[in-house]
Amino acid sequence: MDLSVQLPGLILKNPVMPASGCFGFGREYSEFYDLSRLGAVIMKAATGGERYGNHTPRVAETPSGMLNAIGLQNPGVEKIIEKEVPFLAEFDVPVIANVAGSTIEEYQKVAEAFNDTNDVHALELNISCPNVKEGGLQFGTDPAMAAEVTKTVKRVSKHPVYVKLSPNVSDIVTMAKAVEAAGADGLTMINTLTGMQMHLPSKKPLLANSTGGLSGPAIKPIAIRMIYEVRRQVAIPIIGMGGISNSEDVLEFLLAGANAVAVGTANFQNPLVCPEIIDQLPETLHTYGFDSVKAASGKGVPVS
Amino acid sequence: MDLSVQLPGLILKNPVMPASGCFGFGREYSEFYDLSRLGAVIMKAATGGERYGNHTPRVAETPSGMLNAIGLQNPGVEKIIEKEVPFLAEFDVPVIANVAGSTIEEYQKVAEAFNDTNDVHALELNISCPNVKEGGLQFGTDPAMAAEVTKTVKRVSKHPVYVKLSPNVSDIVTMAKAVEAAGADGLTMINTLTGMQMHLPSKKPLLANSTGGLSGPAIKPIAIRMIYEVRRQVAIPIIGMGGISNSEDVLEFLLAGANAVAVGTANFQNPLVCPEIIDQLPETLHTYGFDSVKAASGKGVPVS
Amino acid sequence: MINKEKMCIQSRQLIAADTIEMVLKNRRVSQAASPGQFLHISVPGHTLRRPISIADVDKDAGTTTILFKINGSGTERLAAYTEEMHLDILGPSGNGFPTATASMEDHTILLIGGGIGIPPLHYLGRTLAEQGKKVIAVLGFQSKSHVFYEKKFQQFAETFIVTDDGSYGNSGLVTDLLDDVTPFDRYYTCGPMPMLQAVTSKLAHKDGYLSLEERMGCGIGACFACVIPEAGTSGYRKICKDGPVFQAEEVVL
Amino acid sequence: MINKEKMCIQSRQLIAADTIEMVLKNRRVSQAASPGQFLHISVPGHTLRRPISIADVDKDAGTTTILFKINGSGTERLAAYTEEMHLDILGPSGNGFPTATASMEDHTILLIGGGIGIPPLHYLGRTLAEQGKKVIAVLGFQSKSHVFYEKKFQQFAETFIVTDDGSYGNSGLVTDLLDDVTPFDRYYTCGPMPMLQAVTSKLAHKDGYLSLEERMGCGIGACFACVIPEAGTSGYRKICKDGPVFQAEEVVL
Ligand SMILES: Cc1cc2nc3c(=O)[nH]c(=O)nc-3n(C[C@H](O)[C@H](O)[C@H](O)COP(=O)(O)OP(=O)(O)OC[C@H]3O[C@@H](n4cnc5c(N)ncnc54)[C@H](O)[C@@H]3O)c2cc1C
Ligand SMILES: Cc1cc2nc3c(=O)[nH]c(=O)nc-3n(C[C@H](O)[C@H](O)[C@H](O)COP(=O)(O)OP(=O)(O)OC[C@H]3O[C@@H](n4cnc5c(N)ncnc54)[C@H](O)[C@@H]3O)c2cc1C
Ligand SMILES: Cc1cc2nc3c(=O)[nH]c(=O)nc-3n(C[C@H](O)[C@H](O)[C@H](O)COP(=O)(O)O)c2cc1C
Ligand SMILES: Cc1cc2nc3c(=O)[nH]c(=O)nc-3n(C[C@H](O)[C@H](O)[C@H](O)COP(=O)(O)O)c2cc1C
Ligand code: FES
Ligand code: FES
Repeated sequence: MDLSVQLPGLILKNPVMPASGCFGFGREYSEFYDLSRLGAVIMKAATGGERYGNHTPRVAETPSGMLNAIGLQNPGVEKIIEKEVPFLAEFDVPVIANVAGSTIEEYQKVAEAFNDTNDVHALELNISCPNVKEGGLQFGTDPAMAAEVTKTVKRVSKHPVYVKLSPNVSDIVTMAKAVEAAGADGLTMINTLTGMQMHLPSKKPLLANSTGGLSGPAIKPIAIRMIYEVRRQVAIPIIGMGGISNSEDVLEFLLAGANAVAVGTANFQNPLVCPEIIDQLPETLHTYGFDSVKAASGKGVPVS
Repeated sequence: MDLSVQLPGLILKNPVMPASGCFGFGREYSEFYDLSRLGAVIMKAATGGERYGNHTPRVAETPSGMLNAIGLQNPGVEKIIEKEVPFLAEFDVPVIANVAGSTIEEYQKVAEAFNDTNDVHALELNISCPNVKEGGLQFGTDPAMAAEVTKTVKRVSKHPVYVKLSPNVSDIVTMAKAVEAAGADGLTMINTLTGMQMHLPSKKPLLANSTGGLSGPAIKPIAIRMIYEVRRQVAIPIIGMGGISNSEDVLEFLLAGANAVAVGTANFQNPLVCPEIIDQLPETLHTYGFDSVKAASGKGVPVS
Repeated sequence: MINKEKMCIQSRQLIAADTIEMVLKNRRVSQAASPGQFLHISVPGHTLRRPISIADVDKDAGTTTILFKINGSGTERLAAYTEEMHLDILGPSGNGFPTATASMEDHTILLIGGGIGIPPLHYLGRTLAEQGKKVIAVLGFQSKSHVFYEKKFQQFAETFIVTDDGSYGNSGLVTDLLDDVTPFDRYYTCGPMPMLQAVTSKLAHKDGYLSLEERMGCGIGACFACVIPEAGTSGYRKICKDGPVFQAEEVVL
Repeated sequence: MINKEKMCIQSRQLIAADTIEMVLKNRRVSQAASPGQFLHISVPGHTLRRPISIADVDKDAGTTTILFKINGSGTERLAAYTEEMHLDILGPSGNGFPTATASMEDHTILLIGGGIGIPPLHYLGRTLAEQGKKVIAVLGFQSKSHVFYEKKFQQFAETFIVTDDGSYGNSGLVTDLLDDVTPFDRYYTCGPMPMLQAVTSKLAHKDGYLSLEERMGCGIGACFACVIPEAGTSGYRKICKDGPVFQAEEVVL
């Protein structure tokens, strides 16, 4: 069974990678299994400087999902390149850096900083984080701004650029087309949906940040729909995510048009979920009549 | 414990009503309990003429939710007024008619038709149905179109008009403000999120219509967030819905800014869910320190 | 009249590959049930109930028997229920097979069942036999390990078993056998859609009834999830409420 | 080293109002566990695991004891588990209380626990007493029906019980008693945040350790859900990995 996938900048031995922010920089999960088994690793967001993020509570549980409002806590791009990338470079696994910022200048600065390392193989442009007050989500909901930040980063970066789309939009296809036209090498989708939970005893929003990003199986039907819609109109590769927790879910994303997938929330339930999915995938593909990941990708999307 | 709520056109003995499309025209549920126990009844969508709707399968199960693509099947507004409204008029319960259409003219025609009956007490303008090819969702995602259809219906209708908002938008507050400015008497929110499920054996979307509307507990955090955001900036009353299945959920919606609530998908799991929630509500309100529904409404929203 | 009821599992057993039989106790349900009706069963952790046909009823004992195949996550969860646990059901639901009203000239009845469409035909056949009809049953299964209820059918019907792979009984499809059976007055059928289409087109000239399946929302007629086009009109029928049993010419398959 | 493990429930009992004690068998976990660490427990139908402290360990028997209060839907589901069933856990997790490394001058130890913060202090106190320390325990509960483990604490500690409503032991808050206890060299505390704040400010001059709670995502240090500001820096500590136990001056409450 051929699980391999080739994407701009990324030679993946299998299509399964942890999603940004759900895997830190890999250290903790490396105590559970050899990270070389993964298709790739997407690191936690990097911003220009160190960020503390939001107050706690930062997470809440919801039916078949969770809310998070971490607020892009990270040590800043310099420290990530100095301390975290070398750790991941010890494994035989491509590394994708998640690039965040509040301004176009900050996105540019972070992207430029990653030019200093060859141990990062692609950038994931996070224009869709709902948990920061400025920037982030606006870039993710306005096609012109999304295109502009994509262009800027493409101009300065030596790495292929994947743009991470926000599902909090009326029209996902317009967003996808805008960043494709701006030169994106690929898309990752979807980020979280903005949600909230009220805490009855305190009569206030449970999260200190009030709103948070909804992830997990609850959002899977929205992710599948958006990927399917985008796949029909956009040619660049898609790394799909949103609620994946087993190999059937992976196949569902592949059929809807994803070329590879990322697993986020499910890591919290089961730290071994990524290697377990990778182990199950050949049998699942075989059951439904496929002999490779590539053969399944896009098979559910009518040629238009 | 005072459960009553007064809204434009509606004197509710309690804040709980079944959501449109999940309760037909009440006949089936009337075999389970006396509909007079409900705060109100929202009928299935009415269109100008009879509609058959989409092909089957029309529903799919998702984690903590479901997808539906009924496609507004209904006998047409004339037959509804002739055959269904009189049945509901036998109960001591306010009736809200859900008005749908593909064109502004159709919305106008349906709204005018409801002027012929005094047994309907308010209209719910369904500008947000994701399951019909034309109309519906466009009205729900473009503030100018939403305002126009609201104005038209307000001009011709003798009944108060509640506009049902779609969550498939980048900016729910702009939509809410647009219809408030256009004269809406209230809002109902949220309708379903557009989603999809792939059917692995057939390698195609499971629903015949490909996409469907996601409802149930999975979407509750999105509903709560949108109601909270809208409540901070809009004055007209809100009937909240999206994943409610017990009295704690009702209180969560009230705290986030809803004045009353509707229950949809949960009726399928438990046909008695509405009266059960109504029975539990006094104790839940009491536990969290409220002596009426009105006292709880909006209590979780900071005055801005 | 449908009610929401608790039914206590009196016995539970694996009777064929992936196929569970459960005997459920609840006097109200068993008193009201007629052949072809179904139970709409709640499964914890699942939004939608699962419709499962009534396979037999013992009105004296106050029990109702169901048979189901493990087909996905809901039936898998249901299969994990053990004796003494309770199921939350709506039922008995839908309109079943006409039996008492069947015209008295129908002396010989043919039952044609495929796979997990066979259970409702069991209760039906037993009821018709008790009314003095001659009953013939043609039952199709995937393979030998999936065969169930052969002996039970033999108690009231001349029974023919067909398997897709020929590992038991005749090899092939149920329709292959239809030419060989005794002449009959009326047929009743339940099974996968391709089988129903083959059967109804082959027996187009005959008086027949079919039981249909569709994905359901409410299961009581309120949500319009389970409609099927009505033959000869622009209208529709609801499988959960008007059906699941329809006259063969009544609906468009 | 945290592992994903199955633990078999050897006994399960209600030991106070809404409070369940479970003894869980798994030799690897019990061998590795130290006081103040926790288990991160998977609950079916729930996205996030539940962190529950280790209340006792029997290294010979290979068992670990936990005590939890039914607080919401997850602990309610957990409470429905019965003997012989297995829990899926990550653990032992986090950094516990310093014991072996405690300086030898600390002769007298004060434990201050509130409600469901008391369980980790039990295993800690027993361990310190075995090391020859004198242990004093001040334990606060809501009311008489919530009191648990009084006798167990008495086996190794001079034990004072306080209830909010005075229905058992002294009436009031644990901090009301702190002036009355024998002089001590070091304190360890766990309980609700307001109690921790009161205790640490009252005992600001003393050497102390606290165990903190926060809503967790991963429970292993990867997601940044459970941070607390570090005192005197712009940095932070992770409760799940660096904690849940911190020196009182190390973090900002
Ligand atoms: C009137 C009627 C009577 C039935 N009688 C029986 C019976 O006696 N024994 C038996 O084994 N099966 C019977 N079925 C089919 C049975 O309902 C499905 O196999 C079952 O719902 C599948 O659930 P799952 O959780 O295993 O599958 P999943 O795929 O997890 O189910 C997901 C959703 O799809 C629905 N669904 C999936 N397959 C079907 C189907 N074939 N028909 C209707 N809904 C479906 C489920 O109800 C659920 O809502 C009957 C169906 C109907 C409509
Ligand atoms: C390190 C640590 C040790 C703990 N030890 C114990 C113990 O020994 N005994 C005990 O009874 N309780 C203990 N708790 C608290 C326990 O984790 C919560 O009571 C429990 O998670 C609540 O879950 P629920 O399903 O009942 O509540 P829900 O409200 O349904 O939980 C929803 C979400 O909130 C989280 N949550 C809710 N309350 C808390 C809380 N106080 N702390 C952390 N997360 C919370 C849950 O983990 C879950 O993710 C400990 C917490 C931590 C962080
Ligand atoms: C705790 C948490 C933190 C996250 N942090 C980031 C982040 O830093 N950058 C980013 O692009 N996405 C972040 N995400 C979004 C995920 O990468 C992913 O897009 C989303 O969770 C959907 O996938 P899932 O349902 O599998 O979790 C975060 C998600 C979670 C749950
Ligand atoms: C089967 C089904 C049919 C629906 N039909 C309609 C409809 O005709 N008109 C409408 O405005 N909303 C319709 N809705 C949306 C519901 O009224 C409600 O807004 C939504 O389902 C969210 O609430 P819930 O999560 O409680 O179901 C339908 C929902 C379902 C599940
Ligand atoms: S399932 Fe709702 S009408 Fe049949
Ligand atoms: S819970 Fe994830 S870092 Fe602590």
